[in-house]
This record gives sequence, structure tokens and C-alpha cells, in this order.
Amino acid sequence: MSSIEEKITANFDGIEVRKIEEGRIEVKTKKEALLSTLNFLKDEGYGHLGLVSCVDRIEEGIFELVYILSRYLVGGEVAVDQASLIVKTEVPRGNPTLVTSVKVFETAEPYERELHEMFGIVFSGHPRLTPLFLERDIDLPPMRKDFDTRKYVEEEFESIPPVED
Amino acid sequence: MDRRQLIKWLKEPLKMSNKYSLHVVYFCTGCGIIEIPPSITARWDAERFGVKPVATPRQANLFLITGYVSLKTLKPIIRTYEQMPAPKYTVAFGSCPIDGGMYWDSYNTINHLDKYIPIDGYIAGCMPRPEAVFAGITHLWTLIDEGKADGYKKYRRNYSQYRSNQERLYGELGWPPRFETEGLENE
Amino acid sequence: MLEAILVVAFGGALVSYFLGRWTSRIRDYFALGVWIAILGMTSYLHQIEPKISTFYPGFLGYDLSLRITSLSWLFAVTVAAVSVLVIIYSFRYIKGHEKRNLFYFLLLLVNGGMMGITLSGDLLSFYIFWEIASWSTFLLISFNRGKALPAGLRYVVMSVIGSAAMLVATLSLYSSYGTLALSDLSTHLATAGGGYVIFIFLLFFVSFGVKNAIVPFHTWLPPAHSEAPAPFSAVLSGLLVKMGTYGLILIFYLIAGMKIFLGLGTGIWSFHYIISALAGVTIVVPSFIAVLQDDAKKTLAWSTVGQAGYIVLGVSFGTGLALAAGIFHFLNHAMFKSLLFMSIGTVERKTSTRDLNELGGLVKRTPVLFVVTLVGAAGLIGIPLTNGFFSKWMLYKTLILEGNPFLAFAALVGTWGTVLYSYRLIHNVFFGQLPEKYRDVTRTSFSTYLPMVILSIAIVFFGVFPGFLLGEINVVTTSLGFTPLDVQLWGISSDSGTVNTLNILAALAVVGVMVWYLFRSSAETTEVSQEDSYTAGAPVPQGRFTYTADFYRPLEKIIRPYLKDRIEDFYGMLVGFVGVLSDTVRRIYTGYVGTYVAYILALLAAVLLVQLGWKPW
Amino acid sequence: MVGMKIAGIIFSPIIGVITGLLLTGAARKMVARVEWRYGPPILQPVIDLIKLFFQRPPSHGKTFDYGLIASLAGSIVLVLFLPVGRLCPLSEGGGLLLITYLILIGPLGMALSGGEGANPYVSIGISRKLILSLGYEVTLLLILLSVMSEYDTISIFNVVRAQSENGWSLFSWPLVIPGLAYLLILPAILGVKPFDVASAPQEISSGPHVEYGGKYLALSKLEGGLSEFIGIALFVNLFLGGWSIPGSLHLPAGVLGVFLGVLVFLAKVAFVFSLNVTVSASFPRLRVEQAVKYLWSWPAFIGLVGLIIVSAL
Amino acid sequence: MVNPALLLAVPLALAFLIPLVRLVARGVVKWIPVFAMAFNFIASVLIIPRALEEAIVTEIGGFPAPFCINLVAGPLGSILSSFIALIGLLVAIYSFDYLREVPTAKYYTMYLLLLTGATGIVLTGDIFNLFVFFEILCISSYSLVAYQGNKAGIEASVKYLVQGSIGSSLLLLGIGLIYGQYGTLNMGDLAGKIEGISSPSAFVPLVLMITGLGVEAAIFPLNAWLPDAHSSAPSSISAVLSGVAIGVGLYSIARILFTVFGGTALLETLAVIGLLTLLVGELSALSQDDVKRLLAYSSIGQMGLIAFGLGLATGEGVTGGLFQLLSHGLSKALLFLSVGYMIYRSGSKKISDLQGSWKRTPVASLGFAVGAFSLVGLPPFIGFPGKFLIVRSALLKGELFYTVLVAFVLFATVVEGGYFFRVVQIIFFKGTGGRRLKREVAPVSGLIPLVVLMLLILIVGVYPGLITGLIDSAAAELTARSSYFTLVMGST
Repeated sequence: MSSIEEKITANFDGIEVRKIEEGRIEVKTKKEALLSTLNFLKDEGYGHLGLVSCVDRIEEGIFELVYILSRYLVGGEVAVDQASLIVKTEVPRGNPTLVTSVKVFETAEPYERELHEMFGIVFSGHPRLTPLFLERDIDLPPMRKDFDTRKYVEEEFESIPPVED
Repeated sequence: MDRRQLIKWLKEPLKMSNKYSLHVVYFCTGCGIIEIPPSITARWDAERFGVKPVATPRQANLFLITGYVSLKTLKPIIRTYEQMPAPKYTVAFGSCPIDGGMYWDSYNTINHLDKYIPIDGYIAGCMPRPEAVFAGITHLWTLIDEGKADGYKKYRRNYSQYRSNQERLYGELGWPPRFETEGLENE
Repeated sequence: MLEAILVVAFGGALVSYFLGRWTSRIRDYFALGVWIAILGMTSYLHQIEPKISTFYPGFLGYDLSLRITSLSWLFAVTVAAVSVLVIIYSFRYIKGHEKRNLFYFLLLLVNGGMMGITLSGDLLSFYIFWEIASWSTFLLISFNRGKALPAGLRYVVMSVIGSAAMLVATLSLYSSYGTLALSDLSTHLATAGGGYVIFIFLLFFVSFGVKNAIVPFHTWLPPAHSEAPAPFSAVLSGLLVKMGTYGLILIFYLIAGMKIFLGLGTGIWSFHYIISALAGVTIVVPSFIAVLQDDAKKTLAWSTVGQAGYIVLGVSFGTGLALAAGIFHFLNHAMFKSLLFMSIGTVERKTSTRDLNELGGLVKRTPVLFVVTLVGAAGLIGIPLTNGFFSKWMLYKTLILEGNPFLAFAALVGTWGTVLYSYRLIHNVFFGQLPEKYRDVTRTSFSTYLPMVILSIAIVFFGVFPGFLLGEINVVTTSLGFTPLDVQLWGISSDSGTVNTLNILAALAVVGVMVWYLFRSSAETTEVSQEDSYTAGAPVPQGRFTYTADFYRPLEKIIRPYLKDRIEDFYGMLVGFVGVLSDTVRRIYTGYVGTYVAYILALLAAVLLVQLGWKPW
Repeated sequence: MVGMKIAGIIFSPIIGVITGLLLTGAARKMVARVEWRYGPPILQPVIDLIKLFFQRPPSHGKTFDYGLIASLAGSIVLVLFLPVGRLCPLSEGGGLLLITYLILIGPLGMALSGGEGANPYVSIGISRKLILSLGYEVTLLLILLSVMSEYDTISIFNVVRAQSENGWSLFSWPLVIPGLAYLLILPAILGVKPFDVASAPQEISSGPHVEYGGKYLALSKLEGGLSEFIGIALFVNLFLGGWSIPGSLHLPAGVLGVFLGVLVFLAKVAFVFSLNVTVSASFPRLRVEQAVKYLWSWPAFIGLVGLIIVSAL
Repeated sequence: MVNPALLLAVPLALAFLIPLVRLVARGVVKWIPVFAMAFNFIASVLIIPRALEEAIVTEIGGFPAPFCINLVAGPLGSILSSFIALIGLLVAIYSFDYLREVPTAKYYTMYLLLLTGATGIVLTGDIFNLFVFFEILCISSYSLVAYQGNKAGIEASVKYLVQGSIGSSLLLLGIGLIYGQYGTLNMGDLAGKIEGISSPSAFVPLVLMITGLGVEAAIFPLNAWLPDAHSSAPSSISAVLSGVAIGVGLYSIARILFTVFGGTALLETLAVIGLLTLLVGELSALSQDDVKRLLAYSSIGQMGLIAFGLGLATGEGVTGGLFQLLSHGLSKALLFLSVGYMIYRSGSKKISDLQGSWKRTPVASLGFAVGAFSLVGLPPFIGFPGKFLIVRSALLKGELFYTVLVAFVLFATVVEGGYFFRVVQIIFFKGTGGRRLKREVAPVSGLIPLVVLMLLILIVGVYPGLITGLIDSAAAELTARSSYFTLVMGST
């Protein structure tokens, strides 16, 4: 039973598969090939999407989206190697748009809303990209590295005068 | 209940009754609330001092804010504060309500809570222990005695400023102003 | 004088119909004027010694007579008073309706029929007025379209059965004694055999039980009351249902006389005890069914069945105090039940719904209606300063002191059912958040709430000074052969337990003023709108913040299985049987001429054969 | 006799209110002791009242105020009809039947005033209160009927006088069964812990009292204390012989006798109350259906058996 | 002094005059039946006072008493003939322009013949003459039933023809036997000669005659023709048929039983059969959805009630029966006429399509309600005294058997109430959704008979004393067999 790496490389071209350590495999894929990869992996048994998160690599000018998949059941009984798979893809900081993966994993829906709110990444096809946590709409998404939180606090909160009698 | 106490009771029953019967409504935000159950139950027993938790702000006169206040929870805090009947006091736990504490530079935390609602007393400590809570309460007694715990009067006096601060923070608040804002400097 | 009353009543009905076709305003005032005149005439007859006057000499060999006794005077005045108020109420209620002339005609006809019933001097005129009242009630019940039709049909079938029973009883009385006048019937019945008296009592009990909705015959009442137009359901449950009580008193006490009625059978199996046990069941079961109803009028209808149980219990228990309690409760029930039906009718007209789960918050829009309904509900429950309390107190006292606490227990448990459903009526209609669609509900007009205000004042007045009514009732009970009660203005004083409404009033007033003063002197309050309510900090959700739906759901889960109405299914089965019978009979006419000819020859052959065989002729 | 009447009219409501407050204070103290806490001073309710009367609460309209006033007035008037020790000012005013109806005014007044508060918690509280009252009322009526038919009178004063002659009815044969049933439903009548479904602070944030602020809360606390007092006073009068001392010794006549009578009565009330509080301190709150199912099973059965025996004798 | 013979001669002559007049002046044709019936009504009303003291016996054909055909206009005969004339007059007015499409002269001739037949049966004193008038009545009603020419009408009238002819032949057979046996056809003479009915020689002809007449009088097994005939005949005709024809049939049975044969023993079975007819009629009416069929079945029921009344054999019972006969005649005529109107406007006979007709035809709906309430026997209307008298006389007999029968009668009343009130509800309160043909408003002349009938029902209902006096003497004449004999024979 060939390992998962050969399977991935066999099926997709332009994809890098690297084994970081025992039980964690990293898969780098293109933005366009993301959905097909996720589908393929889901069929391979990686049915659980643990997390969708984003790393702001400001110096390379990209957002690196990380999908963590893990596998529990293989053909019905508990899988031997509890390997978790980390799928990464990159999105340019200029116009961060990506197709939503809700169609493959419904659980991705709140994560993608949060990424939209905090990083400004637009997931096309997402059912409802409404604000999730923030009470007020802030012009620059706050989690971005170029967001100066001290300046924001200075302008927004310090400018409100204390109450004198 | 010695003779001096009795005279104090007869002279200013309002102060005394407010001191020895503080019905508390806890606003459980941030990490402070975990300190409240031990303060009520057997070991520290707040009821000795007449401090009793009650179900609704209508029945309460002490408002305990137990931790950092995020932007989203400030609105319910303002509503609850305004629903309490008049002689009411607010006590804030920990350093976060004072100036934001360790979240001082977070875009989501309210740094100076007393810009939006009057706070009568702070209990320092990154989550004060029950003994500190009782120390705070007994200090509150002295404030009440000296008449300095008049947060509710300040709120009513400077309601326009409070109101404008709140509106600056949220834009549109969603409920009408509690008191007529113009020309209320009397009180 | 008596004939004048009836002529005015029936004549008024006819004239008001034709007047109405011309102008409606004059018709309203004409109808009101007619009934105020009748009320004046009946109250003028107060305290006169009983007299009989035949008003129609030769109707099929009888002369129909009218008769005024203290008992019939009391019922007649109540009928007249309540119908005056109902007519005032229906000025506004029926204003837009297309068939309003028919409504007025039938309403006045029913009231006239009831006046006839109370004033009739012999059983035949009693029967005639009874029938007139019944069929005009049928037409009025099925006045609103929709579900009113089956309700009307069910009512009319049961009331025709009742009248058939009464017809047989009247005629068998005639065939054995040759006379139908009430006065000399009582002398004859004194000598009658026990079996015959029971036969007559049973037949009369059937016909009066149908009208009075005693348990086995009560199934027509809830649909009929909830579907009839509001002013009429006030008359229906306030007065018409009580004509059965008048009949019962007439037969049991006036004609048969106390000795015979109470002498039938011994101990538990005596006739009057069985009826009181039946009345006890009528109190308990319908009261709890009323608690689970969602439709306001259905609740009131079931409560009428329950309260009618009180009255029958009072009448059939047999002691002087019990009879006085029964009659007093009839007067009270006429007051507060017609008040409640009128107020619910007004609410239904304003909000076009009477479903308790959708109403709410009307206290801010119609405060007068709220106060009036509150007084009515207090009377229904029996809060001490209302007249309901006094009659119930008398009933319990005599039940307990006469030594059968189980009837008292049934009556008291019935009261608690009343507490539940009458508070639900107040709470679901007037309290809670005012829904958006009732924001613009207008205030009640003068002619609508005038009758209700008068009734509520009467409830409280007779609650505080029951002496006025008790005086009249005392005259009635003594005329029926019971020992007079020691009646004061403020209540009844007897060694075995007195009740003094004046000191209750005084105590409540003084204490109330003191508490009000304590309330007024402490810190002043600020007025707050209904949106400013405790919601644990969240904003008040618009339209979803009222919780009056399924008010008694926990209780419903426990007692729902026990309240299945088996009597209704039995009647359904009977009707089904008659339907099947009629279908089979219809098969006889097959449609082929051959079979028809065969029938003719078969009859001929059969007759000849029988004659040849057994020679019967 | 008239002096006694006037004394009664003045003192019995005061006694009622004060004992009501003291009872609530003692209850909080006892519950604290059960939980190994010191608990507030006994006079804590008085302090609470003084504080509440100075607060400036919001009001929701006319019925919101006058409903509460009527409820408190109704409860105070009820005390006039109840023999407190020997003081029974309006004893001939209607007896037990009037009391069963006057008991209604307190909760109904509270329900009316809470109703205008237009808060869903109020509606849930009131419906639970009425369902619970239906639950225990069935047994209470059975008990009252058996007492009344046993002593063949409807005046509670005669009942107590009869007990002072031939011993407390809790220990006389037929009435021990209703006495037992009464004890079983006493927590439900008082609305204490296992049965305080109507004003549960945690679940429905104290039901009808949700919108009560300063003086409204004060009046409702007074009414609560008073109705607890009434519940126990009814039990003491019916089954523990009101002011009579057990055995053959009789109270001295005159003012001293009256005073002693009141003291004896209050002692009995205190004892029954403490018995009850210990029960309530150690029980979790029932759901409404469970409460009604319990109340309609054992206590109702015992009450019915009592009534059958009494009416059979 | 009006000779009763004129009562027959005038309508007969006018009946045959109609075809001639139609040639000359078409418009006048519809006035002739009105004149005829008006004359009859006035004449018979004039006869009543004289007939009360002493019945008028007139000989036709010049022969002495036992051999001539003589008319006996006693109180019974005169009342019934005036009743027939009244109904005939009203229906004549009603069918003035009710049947606008095809009112050929044949309708009016047949109509007049029917009424003359009925009057003849009522007045005759000779059983063969009874048979002759009986034939005139039946044949004219056969043709009138089929008058509308549609398939249902023709089929119903053929059935009616078959059963009617069997009935008439049985009647003729009975008359032949009696003539062979006693040699005379005069009722008075026969009353003298026939002693008991137990002997077969008297019993067989009696049964034959009763069965023959029974077909026309709608007794239980023999009335299978009535539902189809009355429902498919035009409303005016079914009003006359139900009101008059079957009533007259029942009169003839009573006359045969009481005066000719004096078979009082058979009366008890007549009561039982009457009760059976009542129950069958009412029960089968309950599940009908065609309003005219419903009325037809209710006519069967009412005939049963009248037979039950007559079968009680006491003076009061017969009075009740006759009173109910009149009340049924009036109410049923009113019902059929008002239903005719409603069907004319709503276009279909189904009950559910009648809803909302109170708005389209207010007077007719009111008429239906009054008729229905009076048939059920509710007080202010004429039905109540009728039912009251019957029930009173039954209870006065005192036997348990009769009280049980009364219980059945009242059960039937309840069933009757059930279906009549359902229809009244649908008419008045169901809503205005019914089918609505855009025919213009019905002619005013149609409303006059309705209003007159309503007034009559109400007035006689409130003051029954007006006609109970007359009916008592009529009942006395019926039950007193010997006085009839001396009346007819003694006068020669």
C-alpha cells in the first residue's frame, strides 16, 4: 500500500509533498488546484478538516493559507498511522481572493468568515461573509501585520475625552 | 449592635442600610467571575456582610464588573447599569477595566471603562482573591459613609458626556437617551 | 299588567324588525325603549301578592294563564335587566352586520320568550314560550357563518328532544289530573304514587337538564356559546341556560313541593342526592376542561357549564340555605358571565381574534375594558368583596354543616379550576407585551362599555351589601316552604357561622390606605415603557418577547388524558347510527317499478293471510 | 371582650408582619448554618427593607403599583381573621371558608401587578405559581374539610377553642392523618425551596418579582414573609391548638394570659418553621410537573383517607 | 242556496271550455282556473254554515235514493272541498306566469280536472262515483307529473301510472264484489247493510278497496311512486299533489273504513301502519340532498302522522288527524311553492346550491322557514296544534302501547327537525356562494300565494279555535256511522 506521498505526486503535477516528521506531511499546492486536492484527500480518508488559518508573509507579499486535515477511519476501522496532513497555498496580498472550500468541508465556513474579517481575504462562493467578532467596521483588517494597533487605539479610544465633573 | 451603631442608624439610615445590604448583580465578563463562587460559599461567605447575589439588575444596588470589557460586552453593561434603581454603586475587578491591563493596545478592549459608565471603586489585582473582594467592599462602605460613592449622581449630572462618549464609540446605540441630555447640570 | 309585558315584548320584536329596514338609529332606541318599559313594568310588580290572570281563554280546550309569584318576579326582573344591558351593548357590536335587523328581531324574540317562561301560569303556556325561545335561539346561534352551523344544529336537536320530553310529561300530567295550572297541580301531585312522580321528574329533568347543560346533556353548550354573536352569548349563558334552573325549581319545589321532592328515596340513593352528585360532576370536569381551552369564548362557555353546576347543586341539595345560595348564584352568574362575554366580544371585535395565544398587552390600549373584565373575573372566582364569593360561601357552609364534605370538596376544587382559567383570561388578553398589530387598537366607545360598567358596579355593590338581594331570595325560599334566613344588610348571621362583608370591606379599606400611604411616601418612581424590560442585557426582541402561548402546558400534560369527553363520542355514535338507519331505509325505494308493484301485492296478500289465519279483526 | 378585639385589630397585623420578617431572616441564617456559613444577621431583612425603601425604582403603570398594594393589603387583612394566640379580632367574620378565599388575594394581586411588567419571566412565574397552587390546594381543601366536619363548625376560633379543651388535634385520632398530609404539603404552601418553582432566582430570575425595584421589592418581600407566617399559623391553629398549652394547665385570664397565649403561639410557629427550613435547605428545586405529580400522589391520598375516615365516624 | 252539484259542474265545464277559449283569446286562458277555483271556494264556504246544522243531500240523475248518485255535503265534505278550492286558487295564481315557457291549455285543463276529481271524491256519497272521481284525479295527475317533458318527468309518471292503475283496478274489484254482495252502491245504504267486517264477504272487498285507495294515499308500502312523482313534477303541481291529492286519498280510506264498513278493529293497524309510514318517510328524508325529494319524503311522513291520528279512533284523535291534514296541506303547499321559486332563481335542485338564497329570494326563504317550522310543530305556527292534538289524544288513551307509539312519533319529529333545520340554516346562514343564474326577479303575482299561506299558517296557528269547532263536527260526522245512514236513507 503505497504511502500517501506517492499517491499525491502520482495524481497531481506541480505539487510538492514533504514529510516534516513522523505523522505530519506538508503539501504545497497552487491556488487553482486547491479544491481538487482537498477533494482527493477527502476521498483518501482525510475526512476531518481541523483548521483553516492564514500566515501574513508581508515580506514576500503573500498570504499563506494553511488547511490541516487528519484521518481517523480507513475503510471503516481505525487508521494505523494517525498522520495529519497540512495543505498550504499562497494568495497575493494585493488582491487576496480564493474559491471557498465550504463545498468540500462545511466546517470551513466560520474559519473563512474569520479570515475574511481579520485578513480581508475574499472567499468567492461563501454563503455569508458577514462580520463575526468585531463590533465596529475597521477600514484595515486588524490581523494584518501592517495594521498598527497602537496607532488605532490612540486614534479611536484615547481620543475619547474622560468625563470631568 | 452597640449604642454608637444605633445612633448612626438613627442619624442616617440611608447610608447605613446601603452599606449593610448590598444586593449584587455580577457582570461575569473576563476571568474575574471564577473568584465569586468561593466568596459566596462556605469558606468566605459574603452574606455575612449583607452581600447577596440577586437575579435582576432591578433588585440590585451593587454592580460588579469582574474583568476586561470587550467592545461587544460594553453595550449590555451600559443597559444593565441603566436598569438598576438609583442609589447604585459599581465596582470593577482587576486592572483591565482601569486602563486595559495587558490588553492595553488591543483594538477590541475598552481601556478606560469610566469614560462610559461611572465606576465607584476598583479592586486591583490580576483577579483579586475573595479577601481582596471583601477589602474592596469594606472600602466601599467607607466611601458610602463619606458620600464619595456617588457614581450614579455623576452619571446623571454628566449624562451628556457619557452619552456622547458611548455614541462616539458605537455610532448608533439602539435605545433612546435615558435622561434629557440638555441642561441637567443641577442634581 | 302581565299581558301588557308580553304584548310589548313580542310586539316590540316585530316592530323593531320593520323599523330597522327603514332607519337603524330609531330601531336601536325603540328596542331599548321597549325593554326599559318592560323592566319598569316588572319591577313595578315588586312585592305584590301572587295573582293569576288568564290571557288566552280557549287554546285547544285550555285557557292559558299568566302568574306572578316572588320566584317568577325575581327571574323576570333579572331577564329584563340583563336584556336591557345587552341591547345597549349590541348597538355598536352589530352596527356593520348585513343581517342586523334579523339579529334584533331574534334577540327581542328570545328575551320575550324568556319573559313568557318566567311569567307563565300553567305548563302549556310554559311549553309554548319555551319552544319559541328555543327555536329563536337556534336561529341566533347559527347567526355567524362557518362553525356556527353545526353548533346550532347540535343545539336544536338536543333542545327538540328536551321539548319532546316536556310535551310527554305535560300531557301525561293532564291525562291523569285533567288540569295544567301550576297552582292546582301541586295539590294533585301530593297524592300521586312515588313511581309516577319519579317518571314525571325524570322527563322534566331531561328537558331542563338539556337547557341547563347538566353533565350528560352539556355537549351542545361549548360550541354554541363560542360561535354565537357576543351579545347573544351573553344572554344565552347569563339567562337562557338558567331557564332550566327556573324550571327545576318550579317542578321540584313549586309543583311537587318540598316534602315529595326531598322524600323520594332514602340516603345516598334519594332523588335529590343523585342530582346534586351529578351537579358536583358538572362543576369539576368542565372547569378543568375550561382551563385547557385556547379560545377565550370556549373557556367562558365551559365555565358556564361549571357555574351552572353550582346553581343546580344549590337547588337540588334541599336545605333552605342551599336553595338561597343556588338562586343567589344564578343572579351573580347572570351578572359576571354576561359581563365577561361582552368584554371578550369587544376584544374579538377590536383585534378580530379571540385566540388566547395571540392576544396580549391590551391593558395599555383599553384600560376601562381591563378594569371591567377584572371585576367580572373576580366575581367569577369569588374574591371576598364580589357577589360571587357570597353565594359560594353560603353553598359551602350548608354543604359542610349538613355533613357531606365530598360535594363541598367537588365544589371547592371547581373553584380552583375557575381561578386558573379566569386568571389566564385576564393575563393572556391584557398583560404581556403589546404585539405590533394591536398597537392602534382604539378605545371602547361609550355605548359598549356602559353596560359593562353598570354590571361591574352591580357585582361589587351586591358583593358588599348582599342584603338587598338576600331579602328578595328570602321571600322566595319562605314561599317555597323553607325556614327564613336571618338576613342583614351586610350578610347572614347565624349561630353556626356568620359572614359580615362590611367588616371585610372596612378592614381592606383601612389596610389598603395604610399600605398605599407607605407606598406613596417612599421614593418616587419613573414611568418606563414596555421595551425597557430585563433581558439580561440583550436588546428586547421585537414581537417575540411575549410568553402567553400555552399558558398551562405543564398542567395540560398531566390532566389532558383524563378529560377526554366520552359523552360527546357517545352522542356522535348515536347520530352515526341514525344516519346508517336512514341510509338503509332509503334503500327501500329501489327505483324499479317491479319491486313497487310487488310491495302492493305483498301487502294485500299479507293482510288477507293474517285475516284468514288468526282473524284479528 | 371589645378591648381584646381592638388589641387584636392593632397588634395581630404587626405581630404578623414582624414575625414574617424575622422568619425570613432566621431562614437565611438557618440555611447558612446548614451550609457551614455564618449567614447574615437575623435582622438582615429589616436592613434590606430600609435600603429598598430609599431606592427610586421604575414603574410599569397603574396596575403595576395597585396590584401589589392590593396583594399586601389582602394578606394583612387575612391575618385579622386568623387567631394569633388568643387575639382573633374578626373571628365571627366568616371563618375558614373566608380564609380559603382571602388566601387568593395575595398571589393574584402579585400576579396582576407583575403581569403589567410585560416580561416573559413574569408569565412563566405566574403560570407555575397557579399550577403549583392547584397542586397543593386539592390536599389543603381535603384537610380543611375534614377539620371542619370533625369539629362541625366553619369558624376557626371554635376549632382552636375545642382543641384547648380536649387536646391538640394533631394527636387526636381521626385528625392525625390530615395533620400528616398538611405537613407534607407545608413547603409547597410556603413556596420554600423544593417547591419555589414560581420565584426561582436562577431559572426564571425570580418569576413575578423580575421587574420589582426598590419599594416594589420591599412590599413583595413583606407579603412573602406574611404569607409564610399565614401558612404556618393556619397549621398551628388547626392542628397544634393555637394558644393552648398541652396537658391540663390553662393560661391565666386577663392581659397576661393573652400575652402568654401569643408567646406560646409564636413558639409553635417558630418550631414548625425551623422544621420546615431544614427540610427545604437540603432539597433541590423540583420541576412544576414533578411537584404537581408528587402533591397529587401521597399527600392527596392521605388527605382523602383522612376525609373518608372523618366523614365515616 | 248553492247546490253542491254546482261545485263539480262549474270547474268541469270550464275545464273543457279552455281549449275553445284558447283559439279565440290566448291571454284569457290563464284566468279561467282562477275564476273556477274562486267560484268553488266561495260556494263551498257558503255551504259550510248550512252543512253544519244538517248535511245537504242532493240526488243527481233523478232516481230515488238508493239508486241515484247522491252528493252528501256534510261538515267534513264542505270543509275539505273549501280547503281544496283554496289551495287550488292559490296555486292557480302562483302558476299565472310561473311556467312562462310552455303554458299550453292542456296544463290548465288537466289542472282543473284534477281539482274537480278531488272535490268530487270529497262530496260523493256513492262508492262507484268515488271510483270515477278517483280515476279523474289519478289520470290528470299522471299527465301533469310528466308535464315538463324531461326524461325524469316521463319516467316518474310512467311508474306513477303503473302503480296508480293497479290501485284503481283493485278498488274497482272491491266495488264489484260489494255490488255483487249487497246490490247497492250508495254509501248510506251500504252503511245500513254491512254489519261486521270479520266475515270474508265483507273483509276481502274492504282490504281490496283500502289497498287501492292506499296507493293514492301514500301508505307505507304503497307509496313508492311518490318521491319520484313529486320531485320531478313542476313545483306548482307537486304543491297541489302533496297538499290535496294524497290528503283526499286518505279521506277516502277514512270514509270507507269509518262510515261504509265501520271497521273500527282495523283502525289500530291503520295507526301502526301510519306510524311505520311516518318513520320511513322521516328517516329516508334525512339523507336526501335534493330539496324536492326531501319535501316529498316529508309528505309521506306527514301522511303517516295523519293516518296515525285517524287510527286512534277516538273523536279527539280523528280531529287531530283532520287538523293535521289541513295544516300539512297548507305548510307543504307553502314549502313547495317557495322551493319552486328558489330553484327557479338558483337553477339547481341541490340543497347545497340553495345557500345565500335569502338574499336572492327573501320572501321565498321566509316562506320556507315558516313552512318548515310549522311542519316540525313549533308553537306559533299551525303545525303545533295539529301535533299537540294527536299526541294528547294518544296519551289520553292511557294504554302503555300508545305511549310507546307516541315516543316513536316524537323521535320522528326530532329527525324531521334535524333535516328541516339543516336546510333552513343553509338557506339563511351558509353564505352567498350559491350558483346564481342571471334570471330576472320572479314575478310579483307569484308572491301573493306565499304571503297568503304564511298569514294563514300564522293566524290559524295562534288561534286554532277558529277551525277546531268545524273539525270537531266533521270528525263527529265521520265517526257516527249510524247517523250517516239515517241521513242518506231517511231523507227519501
